[in-house]
Amino acid sequence: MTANDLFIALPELFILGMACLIMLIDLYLPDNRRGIISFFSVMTLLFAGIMVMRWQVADAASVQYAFNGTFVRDSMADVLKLFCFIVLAAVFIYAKHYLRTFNLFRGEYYVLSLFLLLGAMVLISAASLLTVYLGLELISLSSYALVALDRDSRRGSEAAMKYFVLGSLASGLLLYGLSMIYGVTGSLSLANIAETTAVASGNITLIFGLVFVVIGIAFKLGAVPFHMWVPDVYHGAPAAVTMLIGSVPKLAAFAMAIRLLDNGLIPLQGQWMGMLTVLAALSIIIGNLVAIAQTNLKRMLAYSTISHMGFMLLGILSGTAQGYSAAMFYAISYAIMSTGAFAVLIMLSRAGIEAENLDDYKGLNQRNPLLAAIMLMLMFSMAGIPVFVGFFAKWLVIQATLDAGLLWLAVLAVVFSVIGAFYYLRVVKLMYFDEPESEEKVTAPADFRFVLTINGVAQLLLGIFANALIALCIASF
Amino acid sequence: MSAYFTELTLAHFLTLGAILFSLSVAGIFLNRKNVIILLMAIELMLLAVNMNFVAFSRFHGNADGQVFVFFILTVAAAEAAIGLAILVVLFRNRNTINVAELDDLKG
Amino acid sequence: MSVHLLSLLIWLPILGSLPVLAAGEQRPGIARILALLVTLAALACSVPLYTGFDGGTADMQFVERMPWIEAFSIFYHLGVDGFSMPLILLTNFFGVIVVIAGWRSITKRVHQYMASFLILQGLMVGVFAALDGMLFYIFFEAMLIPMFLVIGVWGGERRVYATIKFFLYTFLGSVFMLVGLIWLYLQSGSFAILDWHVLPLSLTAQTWLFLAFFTAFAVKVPMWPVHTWLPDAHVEAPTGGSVILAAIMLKIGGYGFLRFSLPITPDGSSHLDWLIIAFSLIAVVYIGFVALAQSDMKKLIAYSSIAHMGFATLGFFVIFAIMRAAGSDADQQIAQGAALGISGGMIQMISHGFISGALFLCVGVLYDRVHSREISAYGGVANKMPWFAAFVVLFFMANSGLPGTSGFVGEFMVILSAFHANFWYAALAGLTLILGAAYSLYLVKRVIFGDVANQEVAELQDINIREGMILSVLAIAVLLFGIWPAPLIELMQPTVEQLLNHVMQTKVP
Amino acid sequence: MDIKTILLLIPLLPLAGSIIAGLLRNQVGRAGAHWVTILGVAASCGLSFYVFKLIALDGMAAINTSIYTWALTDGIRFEIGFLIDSLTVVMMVVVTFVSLMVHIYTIGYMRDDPGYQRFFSYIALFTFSMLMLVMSNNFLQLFFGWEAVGLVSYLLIGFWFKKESAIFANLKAFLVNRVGDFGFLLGIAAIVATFGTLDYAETFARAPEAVGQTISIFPGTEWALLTFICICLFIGAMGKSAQAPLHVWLPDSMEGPTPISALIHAATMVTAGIFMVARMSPLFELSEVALSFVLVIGAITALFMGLIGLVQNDIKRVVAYSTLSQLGYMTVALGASAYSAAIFHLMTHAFFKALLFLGAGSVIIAMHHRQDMREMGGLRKYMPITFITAWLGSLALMGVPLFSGFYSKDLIIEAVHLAQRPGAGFAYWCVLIGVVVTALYSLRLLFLTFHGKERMEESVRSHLHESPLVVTVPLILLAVPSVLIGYFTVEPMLFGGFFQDAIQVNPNNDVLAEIGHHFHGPMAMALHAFVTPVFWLVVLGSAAAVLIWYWKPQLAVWFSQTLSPVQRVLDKKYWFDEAYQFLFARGSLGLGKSLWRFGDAGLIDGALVNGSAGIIGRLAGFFRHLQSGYLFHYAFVMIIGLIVIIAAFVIFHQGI
Repeated sequence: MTANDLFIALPELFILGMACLIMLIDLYLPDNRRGIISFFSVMTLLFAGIMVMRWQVADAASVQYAFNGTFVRDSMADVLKLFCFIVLAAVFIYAKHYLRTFNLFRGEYYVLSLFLLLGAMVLISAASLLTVYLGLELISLSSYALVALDRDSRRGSEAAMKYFVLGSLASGLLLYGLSMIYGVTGSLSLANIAETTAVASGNITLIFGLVFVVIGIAFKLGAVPFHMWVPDVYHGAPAAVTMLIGSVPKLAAFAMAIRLLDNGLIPLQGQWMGMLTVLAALSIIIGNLVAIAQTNLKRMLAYSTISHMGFMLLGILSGTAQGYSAAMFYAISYAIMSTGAFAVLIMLSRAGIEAENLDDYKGLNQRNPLLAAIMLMLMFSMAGIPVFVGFFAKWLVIQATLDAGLLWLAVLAVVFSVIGAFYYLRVVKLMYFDEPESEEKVTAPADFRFVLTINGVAQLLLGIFANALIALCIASF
Repeated sequence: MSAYFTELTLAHFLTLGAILFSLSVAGIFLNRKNVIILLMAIELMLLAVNMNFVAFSRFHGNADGQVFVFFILTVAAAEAAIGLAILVVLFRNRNTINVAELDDLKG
Repeated sequence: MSVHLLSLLIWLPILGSLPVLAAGEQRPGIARILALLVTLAALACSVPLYTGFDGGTADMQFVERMPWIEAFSIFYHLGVDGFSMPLILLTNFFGVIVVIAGWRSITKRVHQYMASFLILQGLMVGVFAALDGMLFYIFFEAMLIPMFLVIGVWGGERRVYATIKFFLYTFLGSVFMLVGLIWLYLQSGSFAILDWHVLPLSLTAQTWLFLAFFTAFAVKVPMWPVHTWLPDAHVEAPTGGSVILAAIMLKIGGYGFLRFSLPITPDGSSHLDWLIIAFSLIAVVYIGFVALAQSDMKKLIAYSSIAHMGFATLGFFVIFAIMRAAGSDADQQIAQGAALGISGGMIQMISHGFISGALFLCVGVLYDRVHSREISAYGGVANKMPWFAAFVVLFFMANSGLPGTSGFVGEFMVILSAFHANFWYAALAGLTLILGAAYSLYLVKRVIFGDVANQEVAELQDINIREGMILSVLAIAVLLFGIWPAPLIELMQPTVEQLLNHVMQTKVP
Repeated sequence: MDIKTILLLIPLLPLAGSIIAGLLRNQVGRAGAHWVTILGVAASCGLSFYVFKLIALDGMAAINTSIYTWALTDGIRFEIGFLIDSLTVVMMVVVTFVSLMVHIYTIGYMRDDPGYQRFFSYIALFTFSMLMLVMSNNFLQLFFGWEAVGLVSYLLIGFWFKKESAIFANLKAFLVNRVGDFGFLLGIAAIVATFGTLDYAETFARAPEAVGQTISIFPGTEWALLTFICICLFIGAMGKSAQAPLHVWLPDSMEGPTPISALIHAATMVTAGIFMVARMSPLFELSEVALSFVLVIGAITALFMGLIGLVQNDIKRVVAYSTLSQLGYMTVALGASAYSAAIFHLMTHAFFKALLFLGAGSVIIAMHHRQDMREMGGLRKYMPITFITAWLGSLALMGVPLFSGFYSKDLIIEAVHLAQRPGAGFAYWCVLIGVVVTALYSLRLLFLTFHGKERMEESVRSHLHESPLVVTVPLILLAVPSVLIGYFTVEPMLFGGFFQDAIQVNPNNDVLAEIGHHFHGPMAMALHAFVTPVFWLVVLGSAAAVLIWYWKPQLAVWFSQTLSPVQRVLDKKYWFDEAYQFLFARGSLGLGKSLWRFGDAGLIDGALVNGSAGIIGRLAGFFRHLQSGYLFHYAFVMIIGLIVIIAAFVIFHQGI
């Protein structure tokens, strides 16, 4: 372990240090001064971002390994981390308002979130089965705790328990798969695994290992049939936590898929492509169908997440650089969309009651036109209507699918995106076509509204100027 | 009498691992009573995995697997801790740890 | 003549919607005036488009091209030819009409109403001007959003059903086109429509592509049997919405056939032309009868729109039948008949724009006063509103294809062209002479003529200056294009001929 | 002023008048409206006479000139232009003169109608349209005029739009005409497809090429192309000129004000079909079949419509049915290739039928808009001028020697007699019997109206008086030509080769030329009449009429009882209206409703659109319940997933 190793992992170490520091500060902080915690956390992200940026400005293309090749930083890692920071910063600002209104405003949220972020970063930069596992568990454990953040909530604790059990089961399955892969290849380093499997592909143990690994990934993404936890957790967790779980971990999960399947098991592409195809198709179908039947916005968004993850898999399964970049674009744009959507939900929530029933959105346009307009953009973006970023994401993954020669899958995807459009339209309908039930003004702190506005307009700008982000994603592979 | 019954090979360890693993999995979805049993099943599953890793590590003659095992053990501890914490919260809120009664969230 | 004229025409209304929105709900007057100014400015800006247009060439004009998404060679590529230019003018013309039409009748959230229409106008111009497949699709889809809101917010009782039906119907149609566009890109490595025109494709590929485009444009036109969204949308939409829907949006389907289906998949088109011809003729006859049975004025006009758009599609696709039917003196006959068909179809679209727009405005005039679209709620309107009655009779006569009105020109040319192909095409299409007159005048008889039917009608006031102005402008347009369509037709001749020459060669490698 | 300008002015002056009277109705006022239109029509009438002089008397060559290019697509050019030859000028003179008379007459007839200006605007517009029709040199403009006169007729029949019957009649008229136009348009389309032009001259020049060409309507059946074209065109004529079975609109059109019945539904518009066929003689001459078709249709109309006239009691309807029957005569003439005779009868008929209508109108004014002849009688002493002119008109209609009608009708019958083509024999008998019928209903009208005892109620009788000058003057002005024009023009028009540049007749069809061989001047013809059957048929008919309706009115009653079945058939007008009402009006409405219910609402919307939406909804509900909320189910699903995937590999990927 050299100084260079530390230098390469500097952002991670910084986050770790700050997380601990903030935990300490929190101990000695009187309740009325808690605002400083969120400020610190955001600053942390800012500096971490600067640290990451330095490679992007220096030599983006280079690939550096650390800690005996268990940790890697490359362009993809940088970009994903950067977006983790951006999204998490927004989440922090939204969350502050939420935690205040539900008087959950204690340091844990920020500390756990930062640890979750750390896990995500480790997973993103993982170059060995070990780091993959550690990152994954760090994410999972933090999120179990976060889901149970509201100690007095029945739903919260039930969701936490379900998440915990299923999550552990999933990581158990993943580990079992990892052990088999290790058994066949005799190495934990993904690079070596790739070399060995290139010759040893066809080994039945390897295939079994692959199956378990794919299931582990599918669980983290929430792909059907390993999606059962998603609706309940999204629904049960406090909105601020749901928002978090919907954003950063998805980026990490994408990275996990790339690291394991592409960096490690690319010789088995023929095998995992088939599995991912099935998972993607099922996710798109079930996700969109069941979302239609929902009356609770959080559950609806949960199912929409499932279908979105299905779309993202379309990009990955093609196994080409173009497909990966498409999936990456999809993951990033999705993280931004869902964060925005939950932010709107938070802004509408009144003390003690989350605005999770669709009827709470009736006539929003009269109560707060700007907020309604932002939600409109988010919904159409999720539905994949031009010119919002969501459309470009769908376009790219469908292009990848066609490129991989899976016409039927592409057609299925677009058809179900039409069916899916229905439940997004329903939200717009409630906001614009119906009369409001309560006349009370919807308000939030200035910083909240500011970030939310940016978040909404971003849907439009990232669409009109999609070129930059697309280029970034393509450059990452 | 094949070698299988005479001397101890990698296959035996793997089989044992597999059996343990299957037991734990079965434990997770067959048990409809008590959440604590779930926690135990999870621990068992991790142990099954450990068995695999150790066996493979010995088979390959490199230490990576055993290192991995140490990490798994650590994580397992943390996991158990969190699991129990959640369990406590759960019990406080609902006065039951019966799996079959955890169905507020559905549909 | 600015090089960025088209960009101006697209972005002026879209950006112009921001100040209108800024006017806010409390100051509807300002919103109205701002909107009017923007649309007038757009109209003024489209004058150089006409004056600067070179009618002697089929090349794209006012071309703008700059890279947009390099990675997939997508360009912000605009340009107009003889097909798109008139339609852009039509769009900007109706932009003004709609603002004035909604001047008084819209009282709820005026600023959002006006803004939606401004955005819609810009997007529609974009659709006609786009020369890049992806750009076209983006405008084509984005258009749905403002229209969705217009119908849903300012519409009638069943507006939600109607608008969601409208949205999903059209969306479903267009996603297949999206797949087709992406497939074309993967084949050609370019999103430029003009590159696709010269891209050789196997017959199978062309057939599938043709079907992909067909789903998108047939829904938009709309053609039987995917037309059922239109009556609902029209009935529920506010007057302005119906006008834009009928006058411009339907044309986008027809335009798509000219810009995509025919040139990109000529062999596929000639392989499946029977499908479109059959649907078009069904539209003319079947829908003609259905229109006769309507009791709701807007529904009747909506159905008549479907029947009239049937002529456009018939004109576009009858050309292959002509080629097959042409005997000894082939080339002369083909040139004749086919050119008649395509120009006839285009004229039909433009004239239908004016007429149907005018008809919906007329219904709007009545609706503003009596708040009913039911035919049975009226009768003897002529007694109270003589000037209005005159306009209504004129427009319905135009609708039934009376010579001297623009409604005649397109139908006449298409029927002549159809006869080149087959007697029965012409005969069935010709039935519109009877059916069109039947449903148009039957409505006139029940609404306009007769003795004063009830108290509401007795209290009717004749049209005011504002309404009179709009209707007279439209009336003049309808008569002008009826008496002297030559300028319009000559404008698009080179484009028509070039399209024909292009379509006549096979693209199968 | 060069000739082109004059030709332009002829239609445009009435148009200008119409626009001023229509759009500026409030500015110009009532007087202004009738002055501006009358001046316009008068001027165009004068110019028409001038052009007539140039062409007919000074023997100026036919003018074929183009005004502007309507449209131009590659390979075909649509032009608007004028073709002025002997045929055109005759029509122009007739149209403008009758129109002028009607304009003047209207001042009196519509004196206190609220829609005064509107009315003048309409009839001026009609004059414009009709002139465009007759002056056209191409099919496009012909079709324009054709439909435009239809439009004006629609507006005028429905002029009193409060009357339910009126707006029913005008809708009916327009639609029936559209049925004809449907055929007409197909004919035009066929011409364009065949000759690639819409210009008369070119078409006629190239017509002979088309001989022998065929068109296949129904697979396997080949029709001669020209026959097809001609029959299509003639279907158009059947609509406009109200030939059976498309005649049903004309009697109803009497709902319009009387001047309209005179102008449009007697003198001019309804003769457009006759004019058109004559104009197309170069085409028709090439198709024997088409001509036979024309002949038969005409004969049927001539006889059977006349018969209906016998039982009508509405004074205007009697005249209307006589119009139908006379139109039948003209059509017969066309069918016999005696085009000139048809035009000649068209001209004479225009004058005396306009006269009769205006006379009837005058009576109606006096009767305070009562039209039932059973309430009239003995009017002769109250309104002498009307009485005399009506008699003159009727004599001309009956074809009494020396009256204009005599020459035209006698020649038609003669022509049919000589015609060789299939159907001629049948037609000959029809027209002969028609003569008797004509005499019967004409005299019946006169006797019931002007003679016998006065059956009107007191209130009406007390106000009976002759109509004002604006009414009587046109009557007199029309009476003159009704009596004399035949005598003076029969020789030049029919045997002077007057129409030779306009009408082409195949030499071996040229029956008129044959008649011409033993024609020795009008007087000789009149004298010779006494030895022809036609004359004695007139006498027979007249005698019967005098007997039945003048001397022994009770005979009429006796007849109607004994012949009640016949009476009933005629009253019901052979049930044409009922049949059409049932078949087309109600039929198409029902068809539309059912297509809508079952096709649109039921199948497409109900089953496909909403149906699929419903299915999706149900699926959603189903899948939703898989999310049971039980932890062990969730775990179970995951394990199932695992097992399925592994199984899939074990089964499908043996190779690996």
